[in-house]
Amino acid sequence: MQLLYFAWVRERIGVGSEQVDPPQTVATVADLIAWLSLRSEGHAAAFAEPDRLRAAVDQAFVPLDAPVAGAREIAIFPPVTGG
Amino acid sequence: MQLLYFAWVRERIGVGSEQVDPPQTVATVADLIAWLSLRSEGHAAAFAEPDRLRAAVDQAFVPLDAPVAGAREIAIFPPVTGG
Amino acid sequence: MSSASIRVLVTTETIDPAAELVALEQGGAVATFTGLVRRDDGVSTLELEHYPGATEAALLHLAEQAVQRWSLSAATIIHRVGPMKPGERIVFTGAASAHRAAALEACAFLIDRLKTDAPFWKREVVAGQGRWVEARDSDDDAANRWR
Amino acid sequence: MSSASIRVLVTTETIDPAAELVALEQGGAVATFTGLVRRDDGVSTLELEHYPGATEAALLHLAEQAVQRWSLSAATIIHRVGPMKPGERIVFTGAASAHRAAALEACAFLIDRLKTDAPFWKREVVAGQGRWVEARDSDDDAANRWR
Repeated sequence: MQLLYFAWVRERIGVGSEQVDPPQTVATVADLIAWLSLRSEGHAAAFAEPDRLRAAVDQAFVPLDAPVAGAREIAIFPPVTGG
Repeated sequence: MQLLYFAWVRERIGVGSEQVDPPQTVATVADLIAWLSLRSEGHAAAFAEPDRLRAAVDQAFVPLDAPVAGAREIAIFPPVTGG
Repeated sequence: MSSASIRVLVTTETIDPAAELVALEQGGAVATFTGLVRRDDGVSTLELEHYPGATEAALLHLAEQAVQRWSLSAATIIHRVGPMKPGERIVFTGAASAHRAAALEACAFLIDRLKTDAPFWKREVVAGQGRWVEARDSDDDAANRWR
Repeated sequence: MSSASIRVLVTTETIDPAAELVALEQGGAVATFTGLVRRDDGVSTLELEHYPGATEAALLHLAEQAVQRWSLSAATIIHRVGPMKPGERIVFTGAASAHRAAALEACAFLIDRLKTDAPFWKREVVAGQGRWVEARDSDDDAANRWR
């Protein structure tokens, strides 16, 4: 599963993307975030406040309780601020 | 008192402006229109349907029951269609 | 009190909306509206008559109202008069503000209210026959939402 | 079904709203919005990050929604990315329609919804310090009025 990080999520983790293979117990984006938090201090800092995170599964915006099964690409990022 | 006519009011009357000196009994724009209707067939045709007329007194839009006393310039015209 | 740039013009010349838009770039947000002569209803020429003096005063009053109500940094209203052809520009309105909602709303206000508050009259020539365009209730409704 | 012209662009180059406006002149009514980097709050550089691929898809989806909902003849969304300076243009949206209300509403819809539905992130540099811009509830409110 390809992960993409943007804005301060990317900065805190220190990379813009990484390849991961989460266990079967990771069912939702929220589960994925909790699981990723254990990977490094940077991950823990980026994911400390899940309320401030948004996600996209295969480039479509989803709520954090969306399932991750079958996803090729998951992006995690702060609320968007374009325009 | 200077009168100005626009659009089909002007066309039916045949002139774009004229100078008039209405009697004291002409108190409102509606009175003025009724009095002007007697001046010619063109005036009668232009003013046959007062509901379709609008007016400005000294360049400010007014309802037809507005007074004409002291006015220098009165314009009579159809509803506007700009933009 | 306001240092807003107001530009009001009644002209027989072609309107240049591109130049007008760039001139409005005085706030964080610029909204514009351009109205064109329709190409699709058989009109060969559209003629715009107006009430000289009163027209300019009405447009200036509208622009000043918009500047005050939405704290604009700039407002522009340009209206073509005389004969014009399908596809040519009749009218341009624009508003600039620090805030996007203000610019968008003020721009809509200017074009909606111009249609009912400024003394212009349209005459269409269709198949060689001239006819005065009738005012539409929908224009009154659009203008009234700003009162 | 629709033969509308849709133009969506994410670019590091300067936006030319004047050319975009003229290209939109395909209906009787053209409305545009241009957003500029503010000059007044001490920001020396504004950087726009985005999610390549997903951004273009989001903008295209927005433009298609607007074309369908307001029967537009044309819709344009252009968003700058990368570093930019105060006064430079960040975003341009435009809509063309036979009817003025449709063009005005669609243009407002495009900019309001772009702010919540497209993956862009702003980073400001103020006095040499970078900081990520926080999302605003008012943007959600503006976007929600179209739902």
